Amino acid sequence: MPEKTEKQIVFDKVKDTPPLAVSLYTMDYNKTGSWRNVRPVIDYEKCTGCMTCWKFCPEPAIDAEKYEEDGKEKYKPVIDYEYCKGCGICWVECPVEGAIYTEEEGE
Amino acid sequence: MVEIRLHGRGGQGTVVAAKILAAATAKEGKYVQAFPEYGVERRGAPVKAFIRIDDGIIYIKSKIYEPDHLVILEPALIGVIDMTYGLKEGGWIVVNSNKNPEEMKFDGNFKIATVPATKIALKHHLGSQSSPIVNTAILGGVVKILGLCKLETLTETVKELVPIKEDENVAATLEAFELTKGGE
Amino acid sequence: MKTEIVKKYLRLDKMPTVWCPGCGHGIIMGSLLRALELRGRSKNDIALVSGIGCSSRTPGYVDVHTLHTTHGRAIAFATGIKMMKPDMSVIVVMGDGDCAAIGGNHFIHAARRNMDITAVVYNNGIYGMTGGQVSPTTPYDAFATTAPYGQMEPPFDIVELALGAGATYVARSSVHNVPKLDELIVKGIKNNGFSVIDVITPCPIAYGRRNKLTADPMKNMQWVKEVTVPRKKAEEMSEEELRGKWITGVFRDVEHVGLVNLYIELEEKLKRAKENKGEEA
Amino acid sequence: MRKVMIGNHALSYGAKISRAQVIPAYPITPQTEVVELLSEMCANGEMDAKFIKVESEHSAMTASIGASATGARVFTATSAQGLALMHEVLHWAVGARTPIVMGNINRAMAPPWTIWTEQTDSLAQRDTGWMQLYAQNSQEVLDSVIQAYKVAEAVQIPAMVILAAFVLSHTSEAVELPEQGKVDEFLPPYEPEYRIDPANPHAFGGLTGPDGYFELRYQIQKAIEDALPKWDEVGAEFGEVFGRKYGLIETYKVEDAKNLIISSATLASTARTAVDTLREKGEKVGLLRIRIFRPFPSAQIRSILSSVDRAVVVDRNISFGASGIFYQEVKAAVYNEKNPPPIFGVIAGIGGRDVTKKDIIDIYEDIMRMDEPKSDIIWKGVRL
Repeated sequence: MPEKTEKQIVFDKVKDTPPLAVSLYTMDYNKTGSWRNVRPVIDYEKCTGCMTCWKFCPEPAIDAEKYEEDGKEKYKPVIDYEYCKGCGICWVECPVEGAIYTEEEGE
Repeated sequence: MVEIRLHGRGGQGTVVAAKILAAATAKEGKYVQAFPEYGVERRGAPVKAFIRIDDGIIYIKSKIYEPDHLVILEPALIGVIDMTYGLKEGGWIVVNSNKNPEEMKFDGNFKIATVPATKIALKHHLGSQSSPIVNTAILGGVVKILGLCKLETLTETVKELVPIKEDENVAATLEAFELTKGGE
Repeated sequence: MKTEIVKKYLRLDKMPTVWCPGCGHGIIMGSLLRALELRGRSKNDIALVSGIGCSSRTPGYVDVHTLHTTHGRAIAFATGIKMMKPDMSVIVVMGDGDCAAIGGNHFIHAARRNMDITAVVYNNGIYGMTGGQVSPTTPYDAFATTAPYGQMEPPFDIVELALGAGATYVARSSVHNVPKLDELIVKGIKNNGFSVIDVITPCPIAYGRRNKLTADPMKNMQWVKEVTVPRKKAEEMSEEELRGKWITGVFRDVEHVGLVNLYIELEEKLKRAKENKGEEA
Repeated sequence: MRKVMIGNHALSYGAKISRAQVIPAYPITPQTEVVELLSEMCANGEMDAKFIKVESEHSAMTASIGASATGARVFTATSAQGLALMHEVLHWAVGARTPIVMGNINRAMAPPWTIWTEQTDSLAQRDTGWMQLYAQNSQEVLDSVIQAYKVAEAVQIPAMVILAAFVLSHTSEAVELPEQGKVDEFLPPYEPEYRIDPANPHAFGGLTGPDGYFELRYQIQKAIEDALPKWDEVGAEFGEVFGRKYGLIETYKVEDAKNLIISSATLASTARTAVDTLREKGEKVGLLRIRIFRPFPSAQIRSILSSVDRAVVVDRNISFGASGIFYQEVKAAVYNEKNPPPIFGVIAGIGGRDVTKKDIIDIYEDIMRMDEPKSDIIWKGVRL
């Protein structure tokens, strides 16, 4: 079985087509960020790190980034704008007023 | 090539009888075919089984219409259904019956032999009162009259193939071999 | 009354039946014929549909409109008949494999849709016709040709299955309690939705012989008596005591118009609406 | 070790000796003895395999595909209505390239209800991509299961080993059980290149648009064509190891034959005895038995037909609205030859009606009296 690769493989000839329908590459190249009109932005001053947005994001386009703070491991949400579709669930579900606000695309 | 047709009743072991005879003759190097009447067998309903024995590969794959010999496991069928159709002139009819061969009437020029298979089967507790398993008994008579294989090969095969009561079945075969009348 | 029913409903030229000595199927067929007589409808208004297996040889012997269809699909065929002939009594006879294995999908959907047909399930917990393989109602630990060391899968409870899927009349009896069986089949046919009557019946040759009952019909009938428990009595029995038992009685009997008749009502309503509009215009 | 057994059990022993690992099956007359024996051997440990009691034939094939996709060697068996119920997923098994081997007992289709033999059930699946092997006796049934796995797993295409209901399935014949050690050498374990493997996860069977589908299907046809020489190779190798040689076809007394009887399975077996009798009467006749129907051995058939004056194909099947199916395929194989011989199409034995040696002789003598084939179907044995 050929190794999975990051980039999109185009099956041109029969000889480089696998004998059966099998996924050999990732869909990562398929950046869905271009789908959104409005994008969420996290105000880390207000963000408490409760990671509610991380749990709810259906893509998932919010990564849980680990960092050290006075000796303790902590997480904070980081939005991956290459894939965020701007669906709005994160800013609706965020329990802290203003911790996630929105901006028009293209501003 | 020898072709034989067996007549019995569902549950008497007619099909198994053909299979045992085939296995016994095959043990002595023969090529064989044994098959039931291809139909919906039901306990109690009349049943037929067939067997072909030859020295080479048997290529014919069709029914038997003119058997060389006949084996009747269920005497009650005599006169009820015609069993001698197609039987070759001078063929043997080995019948499960307590009577002597002379008392048996079949229209046609056939040689008759009788084996008290039911009596023997019940004596050795094979099957039940209402449906005795007479196949291993009657095979003793068949081998005595038609030869086909050595008695030891037959009893050896009976021991291997009968699902239960191996010794009783072998005893029935041996006793039937002795009590068969008509081969003189 | 007895012999007239036999002459009236049986295709005597098809006798004798193919069922082995001691098989319960003939008892169920008898019960079905008495039910048809009690309902009193003309033979031309009755359709009897079956799938495949010993149970499904029944229509061959009964002098009404009969269909011997493919394995597990009797209900699908019957649905087609009922849709086009809504005022006919459409009765389906199936084995346990027919109904709950290969035909399971049709069974639960007919129940969900409350299809106005009556399903009589000949439940002997084995595939008899093909020589004794395990079926979806083979009791736990029982023996069959494809369970030579005991069935490890728990069986379906046809009644629970029918209740869960929404059938409006669900009952169980056995060939040991024939008067009750007659009554349940009559009520099942009368019900204007999907009726299920699960009937516990013995299979001496394929099941009995392999499960310490021998092929003796009496021992098998005795077994049917032992494994069936009326609902009232079952309420006082512990779960342990009820293991391996089938509870008999009526489990649901509610009045909902069957799907086909709903269609008809809708058609009439629309026709009336169109006519009224016609008058106004 | 020589053992007298019914054809059905030859299938079961074939699966056992081939070390099948998963057997999903549903009972249907006349196949039940196949799965009963397998279920017994799985339960008593004679086979290191899982027997799955599924709820219908559709599930039997679907479970087979799932099991095979994990890299297991899978066996199942069915007949007529059951095979028809599998149709949707017979296609799937080929597209998924799962080399399942299935025994099919040829039985006529209903209605009316019948349990007797006819080839239409398996032949009706000829476009699904499954390879099809028609056996003439129980020894060939057992041997063919082993060979079928070897070919199927080499080209990753499933194969059916097909035998006639009752005429073979319930007929006891003496069968040589090949020695397990030799079979293990002949048929190494199945190691697929693509399989469901948690260590190397992939998605299988995904949506493939017009840009990729054609190449995938082209490869299936290529794989089945590659199987043509493979069947002969594997059959010859089987001959060297076990003493019984097999191939795509089998010929009998064709070297100097002017006329040819072409048939398959048990009809061809009986026809062989008719050829002997006709030869004694001075007829220059030979027999061509087509053993592998898919992939269809057109080239070999062309070469044999190039030297005969006329041929008669005896079919125990019918493609409604056309003719016998072996007849169609043989005629098509020689159509573009310079001067192909006239080919007569006979249909006999439908629904298990018996076909005797005398019937074959009558068929031969009838077509010899005709100057040319006047219709695509010459009926033999139907009471007109």
